[in-house]
Formats: sequence, C-alpha cells, structure tokens
Amino acid sequence: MNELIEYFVKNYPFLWGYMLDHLEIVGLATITAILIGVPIGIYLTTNKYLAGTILQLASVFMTIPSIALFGVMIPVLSVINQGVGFLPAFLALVLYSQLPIIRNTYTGIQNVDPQLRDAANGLGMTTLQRLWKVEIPNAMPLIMAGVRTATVLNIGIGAIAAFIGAGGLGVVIYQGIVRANTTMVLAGAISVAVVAILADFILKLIQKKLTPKGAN
Amino acid sequence: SVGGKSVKVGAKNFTEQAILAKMSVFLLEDNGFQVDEISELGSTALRQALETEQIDITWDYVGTGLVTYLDQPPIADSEEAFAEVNRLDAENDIVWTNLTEANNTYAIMMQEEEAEELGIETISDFAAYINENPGEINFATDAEFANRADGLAGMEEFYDFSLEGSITELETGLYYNALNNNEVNASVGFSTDARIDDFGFRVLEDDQGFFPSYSAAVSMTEDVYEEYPEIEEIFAPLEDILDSETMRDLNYQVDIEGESVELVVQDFLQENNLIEE
Amino acid sequence: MDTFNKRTALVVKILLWTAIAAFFIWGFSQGMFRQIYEQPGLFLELLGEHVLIIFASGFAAVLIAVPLGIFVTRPAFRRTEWFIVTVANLGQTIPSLAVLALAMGVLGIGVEAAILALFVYSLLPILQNTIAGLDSVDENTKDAARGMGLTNLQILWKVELPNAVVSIIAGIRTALVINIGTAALAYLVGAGGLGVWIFTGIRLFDNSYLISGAVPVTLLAIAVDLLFRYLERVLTPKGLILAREANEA
Amino acid sequence: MIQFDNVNKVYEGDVKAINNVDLTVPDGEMVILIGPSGCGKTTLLRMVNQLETISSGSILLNGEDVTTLDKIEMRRKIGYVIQSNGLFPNMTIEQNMMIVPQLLGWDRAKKRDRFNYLMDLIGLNPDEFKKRFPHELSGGQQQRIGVARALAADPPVMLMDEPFGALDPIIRARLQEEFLQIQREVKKTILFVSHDIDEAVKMGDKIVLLRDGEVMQYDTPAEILNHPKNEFVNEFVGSDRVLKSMSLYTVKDLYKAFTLKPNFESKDIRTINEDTSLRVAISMILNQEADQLVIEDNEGNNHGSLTMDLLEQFLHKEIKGQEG
Amino acid sequence: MIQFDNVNKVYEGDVKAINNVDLTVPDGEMVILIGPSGCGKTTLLRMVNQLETISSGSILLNGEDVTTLDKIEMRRKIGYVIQSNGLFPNMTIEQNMMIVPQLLGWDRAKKRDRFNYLMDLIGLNPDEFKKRFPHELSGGQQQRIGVARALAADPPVMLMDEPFGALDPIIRARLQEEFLQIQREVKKTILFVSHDIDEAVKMGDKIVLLRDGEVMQYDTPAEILNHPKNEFVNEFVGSDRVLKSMSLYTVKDLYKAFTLKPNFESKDIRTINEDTSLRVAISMILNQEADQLVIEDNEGNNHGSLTMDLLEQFLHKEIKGQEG
Ligand SMILES: Nc1ncnc2c1ncn2[C@@H]1O[C@H](COP(=O)(O)OP(=O)(O)OP(=O)(O)O)[C@@H](O)[C@H]1O
Ligand SMILES: Nc1ncnc2c1ncn2[C@@H]1O[C@H](COP(=O)(O)OP(=O)(O)OP(=O)(O)O)[C@@H](O)[C@H]1O
Ligand SMILES: [Mg+2]
Ligand SMILES: [Mg+2]
Repeated sequence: MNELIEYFVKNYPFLWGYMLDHLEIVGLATITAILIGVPIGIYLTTNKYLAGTILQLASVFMTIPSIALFGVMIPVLSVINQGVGFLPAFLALVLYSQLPIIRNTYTGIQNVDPQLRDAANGLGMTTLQRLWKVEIPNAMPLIMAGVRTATVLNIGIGAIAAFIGAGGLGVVIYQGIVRANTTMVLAGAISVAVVAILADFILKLIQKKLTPKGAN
Repeated sequence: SVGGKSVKVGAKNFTEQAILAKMSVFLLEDNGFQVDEISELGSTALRQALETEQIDITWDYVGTGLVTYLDQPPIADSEEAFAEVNRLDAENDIVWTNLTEANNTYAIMMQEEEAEELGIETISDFAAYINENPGEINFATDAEFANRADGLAGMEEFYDFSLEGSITELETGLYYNALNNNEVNASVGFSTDARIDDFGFRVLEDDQGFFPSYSAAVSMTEDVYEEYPEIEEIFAPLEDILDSETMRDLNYQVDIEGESVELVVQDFLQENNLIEE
Repeated sequence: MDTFNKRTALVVKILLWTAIAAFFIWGFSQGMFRQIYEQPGLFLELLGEHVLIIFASGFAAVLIAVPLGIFVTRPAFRRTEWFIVTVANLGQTIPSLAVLALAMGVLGIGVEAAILALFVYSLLPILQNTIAGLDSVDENTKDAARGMGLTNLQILWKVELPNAVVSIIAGIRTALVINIGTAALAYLVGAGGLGVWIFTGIRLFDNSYLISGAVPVTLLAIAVDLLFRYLERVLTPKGLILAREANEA
Repeated sequence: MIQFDNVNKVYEGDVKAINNVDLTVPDGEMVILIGPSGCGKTTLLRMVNQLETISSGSILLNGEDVTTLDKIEMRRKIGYVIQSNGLFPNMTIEQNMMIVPQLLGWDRAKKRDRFNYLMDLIGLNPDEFKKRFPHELSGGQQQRIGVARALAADPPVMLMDEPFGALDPIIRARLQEEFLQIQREVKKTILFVSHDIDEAVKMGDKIVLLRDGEVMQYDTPAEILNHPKNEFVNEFVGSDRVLKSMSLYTVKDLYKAFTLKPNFESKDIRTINEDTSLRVAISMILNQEADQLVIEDNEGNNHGSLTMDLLEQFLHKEIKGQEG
Repeated sequence: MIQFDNVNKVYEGDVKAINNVDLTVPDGEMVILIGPSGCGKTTLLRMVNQLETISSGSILLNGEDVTTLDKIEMRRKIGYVIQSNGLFPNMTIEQNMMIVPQLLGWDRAKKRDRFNYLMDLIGLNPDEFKKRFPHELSGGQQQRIGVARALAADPPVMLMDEPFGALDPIIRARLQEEFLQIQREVKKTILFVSHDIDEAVKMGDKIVLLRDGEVMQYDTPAEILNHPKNEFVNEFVGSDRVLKSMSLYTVKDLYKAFTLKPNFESKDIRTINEDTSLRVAISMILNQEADQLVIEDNEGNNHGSLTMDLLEQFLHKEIKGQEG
C-alpha cells in the first residue's frame, strides 16, 4: 500500500501523460462512434429488416476478443501502412462501441410510447420535427446509457491497445506484468478504473443535463 | 504542433528498449520536438513500422539489423557490423547513427546450482547434455527468439541439438521469474538484464560464437535524418556514456528496484547534464 | 416502402456475407491459416488450454455467483444488495488485463493464475444478471404466490427462478464470451492458450500466426455466444417467451 | 366467518391506514369493501391473510386469531385473487390453477377432476386451455382463471381485490354475472374489494363503505342506497340512488308485498315476468309499452297488474319500512 | 363540415374495418361515434386526418377531398385528441399546449395569450401549471391539457378518440360537463369516439352507432334512445333506455310543453329548478321527497308543479311526437 502511494507520488506526471493518451484515443473513438451509431440507430427504426441484421452484426463484433480484433487490424491496416499505433486501436474501439450505442438508440426510439408518435403525427409534425421534439428527447436516457456503456467498455479495452503500440495506461499494466511489479500493475489498474468511474460519473451528469426533466 | 518539429519514436517490448526510447523522447522534447511514442512492439513489427514510416526513429541493435532484417551472416566486430548495416540499409532508406558500446546480446541462462550440478558452463555443454537427455530440459523463450534467424532455430542448428517438445513460450521478460521459480530449467534472456545477476543465474558462454554483436545504435528513416540532421548531434553524448555496464545498471533500477522508466531516465540524463533539472 | 426496406436489408446482408467470404478466401489463399494445418498438434493443445481456462473459471463462477445473487435478493439481506451491486459494477471497470496481472501476483506464472483471474472476472456479470433477473419478477406475481400460501422456498423455486432463468443464462453467456477474450491474454501470465499465436503474430508481424490464433478464438466466442443464446431460448419457460412477445407487439 | 375486532393499521411513517374497524363477514356471504382510492380497502383485505401485519386489534377467522395460525397453512385455505390477476407467466393454465392443490399434495386424478370442474364453472374448455400460457389468453379469460385459481382447493373463505378492475365494462359485466352464478353454487365467505358502487350493489350481500380507514356504513345494498347514514355515503352512492336501488328488487318482491287481484280485463295489456327488476319495469311503463303490466310468475299465473302508482307505493313502503 | 362518402377501409390481411360509410358531420356540431370494441371507430376517425389511408370512397373536409390536401398542413388545422392524452413527457405543459402554434410560427405574445385563455377555459391556473411536466399532473388534469392542446391553434374541426376513456367515473363526469361548456362557447365541428352510451347521450348532438364497420343508426340521442332502428341498436342502448333518455330533458322542456298553472297551495311542497334533468326529477319523486315538486325558473318564478303523471305524459308526448 505504501509502495503504491509512493509510486503515485513519484510518478504522477508520467502517469498523467499515459492517462491523457488513454483518454485521447478512447474519447475520439467514442465521439466518432456516437456520430456513426446514433444516426444508424435512428435510421434502423425505419427499417426493421435491416435492424435485425445490423444489430446482429454489431453483437458479433462485441464477441470478438479484443486482442484478436486488434491483431487482425494489423495486417488489414498495414496495407495502408497504418498497422500499429493510433489508427488500429481507434478503429477497433469505434467498432466495439457500436453495439451499445446503436442498440440503445434503436430501442430508445422504439420504446417511445407509440401514442406519442401518433399524437405528434396527428398534430401535424413532420418526420424530422417528430424526431427532434419527441422521439430523441424521450429516448435520451437510453441513448446516453448506451454511450456510457460504450465509454466504460472502451476505457477497459483501451488498455489492451498497448500491445499494438497505441500507448495509454495499458503500457503501465503491461510493464508491471513483465517485470512482476505488482505496484505498477495496481497503479495502472487503479488509474484505468478511476478514469472509467469518473467518465461514467461525468457522462451521468451530462445525461441528466440532456434529459428533459419530464422524460423518463 | 502544426509546423513544429515532430517525430514518432518506436520501442520494443522490454525494459532496455523502454529506457532507450524514453531517453530519445526526453532529449528530443528538450530540444523542441513534439514526440509521439509507439512502444511495446516486437522487433519485426518495429522494423516494419520504420520501413513504412509509421515510426521515424528507434534504438535497435546492429546484429539484429544485419542478421534478422537484412538476412546477412553475423559480423562479430560492432564497428564493422554498423558500417555494413548502414551500407545495406541505404537501399531501404534507413540510416543508422550513434553507435554505442551497450551490447545487449542474447544470453542462455540457467540456475547456478542446476548448471553446476549438471556441469553445464557453455552452450556446447548445454547442447551435449540435451542430446544425451532429450526432453529433460524445459527451455523458456519468447515468441521472437523462438522464430528469429539468429534465435532458437539458428542456435540449435549451429550447436547441433534439438529442444523439440520441451519449449515453454512466455512473454518477453517473464522468463526470468519462471526460471527463478524453477518452472523451467533454462531460458533465453538479455545480457544487459539486471535480473541475471540479481537472481544469480549462470549465463552459458557462447563458446563457438553464434550470437553476433548486438551493440545499440539509432536507426531512423532517411527522411527524418535529412529533415532533422540535429538529431544525430542530440544523441551524440550517449555514444560515450552508454555501455553494457550502464545499461545493466539502469535496467537494475527499473526491474529490480521497481522504479519507473521515466524516473530512471530522467535522473540519468540529469546526472549527465543532458537535460535540465 | 416495406419492399424497399426488405431489399436494402437483403443488399446489406449479401455485402456482409461477401465480405466474410472474401476474408476467408483471402486468408486461405494467402496461407493465413497455415499454422493450424502445419502444426495441428500444437493448435489442439493451445485450443485445449484455452477451453480449460474458460470452462474451469466459468463453472466455478456460476457455482458462487448464482447462490450469492439469490442470497442478496432475499428480503432479510436486501440491505446488502446495493453494496454487492456497487462492488460488481466497480469491479467491471477494472480492465481484464489488470485482473490477470494481479492474479499472477497471487498465484505466480501459469494456468492457475489465469483461471483465478477469469473466475473473479466472471463473477460480476453472472451476479449482476442473477440479481437483475430476480428483481425483475413482477411484485404482483410474488404477492399472489405468497397469498396462496407458497413458502419462501417454493416462491423462489417455482416462481422467481423460472422467471429469472433467462437473465441468469444471459449473464453466464456474457461472462463466458468475455472470458474467451480475456483467455487470449492469458499468454501474458504464462498460461498458454491461443493467445500464444496471437501475440507471436503481433510481435513478429506474422499474419499467419495472428490469423491462425485470432480467427479460432473469435469463432469460439461466437459459437459459445450462439450456443448460449440457443440455451436461453430452450430453457426459457414458454410462457415467458409469449409474455415477451406480447409486450413487444 | 371473518371478524374484525377494533382493527388498526399504521404504516411506517405514521400513515394511519385503518382506524378502529369492527366488522363481521358472516359465513357464506359476500361482503363488498368499497370507498375512494387510498381509503384502506387493500390494506384491510391483506391483513386477513397476514400479508400485512395488524398494528392493533385482532382478526378472527372462524373464531381463531389469524396471527396465531400458521401463515402458510392458513393462506392455502383462503382463496386470494389480486387485482390484475397475478398469474404466473411461466406456468400453463393448468399449472397455475392447480398450484395450491399441488402444494397440498392432491393426487393426479383428483387434480384433473377439479381442473375440469372449475373450467366448466368459468365456461372455458378444459382441454383447449390446459396447456396454454397466461399470455395466450384475453384479459377477461385471464381474470376468470385468476378467480378459478383462488377457488381451486375449495377454500371456505375468499379474498378478492378488485378482481374485475382492469376490464372493459362489457366483459366486466359478464364476469360479474358469472361470478354471482358461481357464488350461488359454492356459497363462499367472501371479502371483495371494489371501487365501483354499481358493482357493489350488484354483487354484495352487504357493503362496507370505507373512508380514510374508517367504516362509514356497513349495511345491505338496499339500506346503503335508501338510507345513507351520512352526507359522505349519500354523495358516494350518487343522486340517482333511488334508481340504482330499484335494480335490487324484482316484480315478485312487489307483488308479495301487496295483495293484488288477478287482472283479466283487457286483452292488450302486456305482461311482465316476476323476475324482472323494478328498474326495467319502470322503464317499460315510462316507455308507454302499457299503462299497466300484468304480472306473470314462471308458471304463467297471473298475479295482478303493475302500475306506476303501485311502484311508488312499493318504494315508499320499502324505504319508509326500513326506516323503522 | 366532414363528409364521408361511401368510405371503405380494408386492412392488410383482408380485415374489412369500415364498410360503405356515408355520413355528414355538420359545422359546429359534435357527433359521437359509438359501438362495440373493434367496430371501427378509431379507424374511421383516423382516416379523416389521414393517419390511416382510405381504401375506397372519399372524405371531404369543407368540401375538399382530404387526400388532395397537404397532410402536415391539414393536421395542424385539425385538433386531435387521442385516448390517454398523448402528452409529450419531455415538454412542459406550456410547450405541450403550444406545440402547434409554435409549428405554425406564432409570435410569443400571441402564444402566451392563447395559453392563458385556454388554461382559463379548462379551469387551471396558467402560472401555476405552465412550467410543470405532464407527470406532475393528475390524470384528470392531464386529460384537460390534452383537450386544450387540440384546441390550441383554434382549429375549426376536432377529432377526439375516447378522450375521457381512461378516467375514473367521477372525474370523467366532471370533464364531460366542462367540455360541453367549452363546446357551447367554441362551437367546433367535432367527431368524438366513445364506447359509453351514457357519454354519447350526454355529449352528442348526434350519435353514430357502428357495428362491424357499418353504420347501424345515425340520429339524435333522443331518436336513438326512443326509436332504435333495429334489434342491435335496441340492445346496445340497453333495456333502461327510457331512463337514459330522461337525462336528455330538463324540467324546463317539460313545463314549456304544457300550460301549467302556478302552484301556491301547500307550503311543504319542495321546489325543483328548471335546469334539473328529468332523470333527477323522477329520482326525487320516487325517493318520496315529495308527491309533487314546484317548478322554479332561475329567477325564482313559479311555473306549476311536477308530478309523476305529468312526467309520464311528457315522455309519452315526446316519444310519440317524434314517431311521426
Ligand atoms: N406499504 C405502505 N407503506 C406506507 N403507506 C402505505 C403502504 N401501503 C399503503 N399505504 C397507504 O395506506 C393507505 C391505504 O392504502 P390501500 O392500498 O389500502 O388503499 P386502497 O383503498 O386499496 O386504494 P386503491 O383503491 O387506490 O387501491 C393509503 O394512504 C396508502 O398510501
Ligand atoms: N393496423 C391494423 N391492421 C389490421 N387490422 C387492424 C389494424 N388496426 C385495426 N384493425 C382492425 O380493424 C378493426 C377496427 O379497429 P378499430 O381500432 O378502428 O376499432 P375501435 O372501434 O376503435 O375499437 P376499440 O373500441 O377497441 O378502440 C378491428 O377488427 C381491428 O382488429
Ligand atoms: Mg387497493
Ligand atoms: Mg379505438
């Protein structure tokens, strides 16, 4: 315990650096995933046949072990000379986030009381107005829950991206493993966990902000 | 930073590499570079990344360059090997600079007592013992050594023995503990690794000279070499201070004392007045 | 509109299968899977290690987590529930890599460390889903059971567990799928498994190792996922499937 | 028989839900608990089978204090129907209905017979529904199964909490009729919660009107309608309570109350069956179907004629008569 | 004005939901669509604002075929109230109510005025409720907001699908009264779905009785009650239809129909206000509150006395009179 505290005290600037790397890659991946996943989720509500296929596909991506997916990224991206470092890790994380984001957006909007959709139509809203004013606001808690799941998941998986040179807190854990240095492993693990918990907490606040008061 | 000086530094997945890469990072940053570090790669992956400019600059070993990357016969003398590598790699647009005296060759290690008991001092003894008692020695190796031309297969052929069926594959670095805990009888290792002394391993003598010189040097893309000629000068001081002893000492601080690479490197560079406090 | 949607879905499906087929054709033509057929003995050994790690840890986790989940949802111990759930939630923010490393700190290098790590890591989803499943049983239904004079044990056995079984199996499925992925990292603590080839591939930039390791692991994960989804369907009381369909309609 | 003896219930947070309730539900009668939302109907019901504790006072079931009885055993002897039926979604209709008999260890043949009997009683085909699951049934069918399940082990006492609350008016009326029919056969001692005065009047042998946990009036439907004890009861039963009370009497009640001469005068006089309710009778008169209606019993005998005057007199007598 | 011209609706799977419906809803009148569950009420309503397509025939809105109109624009001009109110939980009461004006681009002042006016109309304090969310309101309040929302842009035509369906009887009755009051002021053209004959009789200028997608009878409430066209209508309105029809008339209707002499005889005779419905009047007489009741208008003038005989005569006259 003392060793751990000592380690943090001595190394916080360096740990901070790893953490920023970690956050950068996870943050960018999650934002990208939202930009892709939310519109897909919304679109899927208009095409139930495609929804089945896409949701299945996304759930298959989730089952691919992360190290395997990172691994496969290497030969695929080496074709464009981007096999190690940022890009493969980024892409893998974007893929992993798709399922929770698409699924939650999809079910969120599907679960909006059909009566509300009916009322919106009956009041003469256009499809887009209905989406913005009724469906998305009421689906917001679920959409954000998906984003939170994706983020926390990605923070954990991001630790494995260290093996393809993407840096981040995974490096600390990895070096701890090969040096049989439990202090380092703990330092890395605790940092990742804290980042995940903080991210979840902050996203919860954002969720509260974005969720209209009456919708839940 | 837009328009600023920016390079990507690569590193392999063991302590010495982490240390050397950190030195590069600190020195370059101290000289106004913006540095990205891409670490924990295998040798082959690192080399591939360098050739395809996914990284710009890295520390590597002339022996590795010669035998593994360029498929040449080993050269024992490090200066000669350095010159040869540089000459041949020009064709790959890769430049080698800043040859140091830190020679990190492969080491074949056993527990002192067991080696004593079995009367093994050299790799030749080791080969002979295995040929007499096939399957008795459990040998730990990492994926890289198991598959390199100057690795296990080359060694087996050179010394004429076969470990077939009694190999344990472990992640680079884990085998020191595995050997120490008697989970294996022998293992590959790096000669500059401090754990050899600390755990009291016997390093088997490469009596017939299989392993080439693995002196560390900087390897970078020609583009970066030409764009930032100052890099060679920045690293120049290291040519004199880095030798095998120093490397072993730095590794000791990280692997045995549990210090972080960053702290060790920072202290080292400050002591040698290479960066400011 | 409907036919247009159907057609879009079909096109996407065809594209997907084409991509998958293309991947395998490319893989085989490039000899990407050659490690499997060149060293079948080693492949089976690694696969065996992988499967052993997953099932040993998964089995132990089920034995512990399900009873624990039942325990904390009993009215008398309800107070402990939030604590257990919070711990389970926090536990899942710790990366699997770290759990492996810490297990190695306890048990040293080898299969035991991997099994311990995966056991601990699988406890969480199974526990969470057991609790969620039991909690989701309609209060009215339980009330009716109580009012008819079922004992607490009978309520658990005849009403709560049958209605929670889907959720519990889903938890086991999640745990196993995560385990298969984490077991691929077990190489890092010297526990072997197909991760050996994946890491060899990454270190050496040798795609044949990579693909020969990564694709079987992935297929294993998908197979286990499908198997358990099937189990979920088969083991779900028929009445619950109907209930769910009725709710969706 | 269920006796409530000075029963009180205070929930956590000092919510007084039941206040000094004294009440007896006689054997074989159906007593309806009615009152505004939150008045304590459910609470009172659930204290009987000990799903809620009693804060003070006592409840006697056939003379025994319920708190001294073994809970499990007692509950198996009391049929309990909760609002929204509470069927087990994981069990078939047969399993649902036979759960208590099964717990009681009945043999297969006995269970089968009972199942068939009860399904007949509620008018569903046993073989057709046996293997189905609750969600394959309509709301009304589910509700019937819920009632039949409570009857399964032939309990002498039943507690029913708004058993028809969630149904649409037409199906609801049908189930009420059916259940009355069943009750005429099985003669259970029933405590029945409702929030609908029409249902209460139609179904109850007696009605308990609750307000804020206190009994406002405990009487027969006729008494409640004709002689509301206070303003609250009066308002609760509604301004047209006389018209409501007319559904309680049949033409037979009327001719029994007076000595009428048979009527053979005119040929175009319409007849009215003795079982017709007075509410329908007044409608017929007002509808000008006839100035007077010849009363016929089920054998076709003439019992005199019914006029508006007579109706008024009868109501007068009933209402006044009960005033004494 | 809404005209249905030989309208048919066939759902996928060959469900004939609406069958040759011909119907006109005159300007400023409220027409009630009533019938058993599944008879096609909702379908017929939703074809007007094109939430359902028309399979054949045409619907004209003020003379224009609805299928030729721009859907969005048309819907904004038709107030639509769906069962269970359909308020948007994410919007405040004000936002909910002003959604159509906002879509129409009204300026703030105009919206504020309209909001205040409507809140007054439905008897809720604008400032108190403005910033609240639907779930912070009781069911009855929500329902009122739902109706007010449909009225927001002052549409000449309203479609209301069981707007009071989900409410308990007491609140329901109150809202019905209120809405009748409002309708007297605003005089919209309204098509109103109900499944409750009492509601239909109380609210409708005319009633359409549907069965399996076909119109059984389209008439005033009095006609439907007094002269059901066929056995189905007769059964649907119930055996006590005369009592129901009595809610349609007030004491005033009665004294206008006869020339009565003022009554100053006895002192203990009770009075009855001219606006009282005959249903309450007969209850009072049957309840023995008095043999006769002195009729008073709103100014306190005496208009003679009401007796059971008179009531009978009046009903006779009404029913016979309309037969011609
Ligand atoms: N578990 C509880 N804890 C605290 N107060 C309760 C509890 N259950 C009920 N109450 C309160 O006790 C009172 C009576 O509740 P009860 O459910 O018996 O009413 P009810 O007459 O059945 O109403 P409803 O017609 O709405 O079902 C209410 O004020 C209610 O809020
Ligand atoms: N989308 C649909 N597809 C197929 N059939 C439908 C659809 N919507 C309604 N129906 C059928 O059309 C008929 C009329 O339905 P509608 O909803 O108009 O009845 P309703 O009179 O409003 O009934 P309720 O009183 O129950 O609301 C019913 O038989 C119903 O099953
Ligand atoms: Mg209740
Ligand atoms: Mg409808």
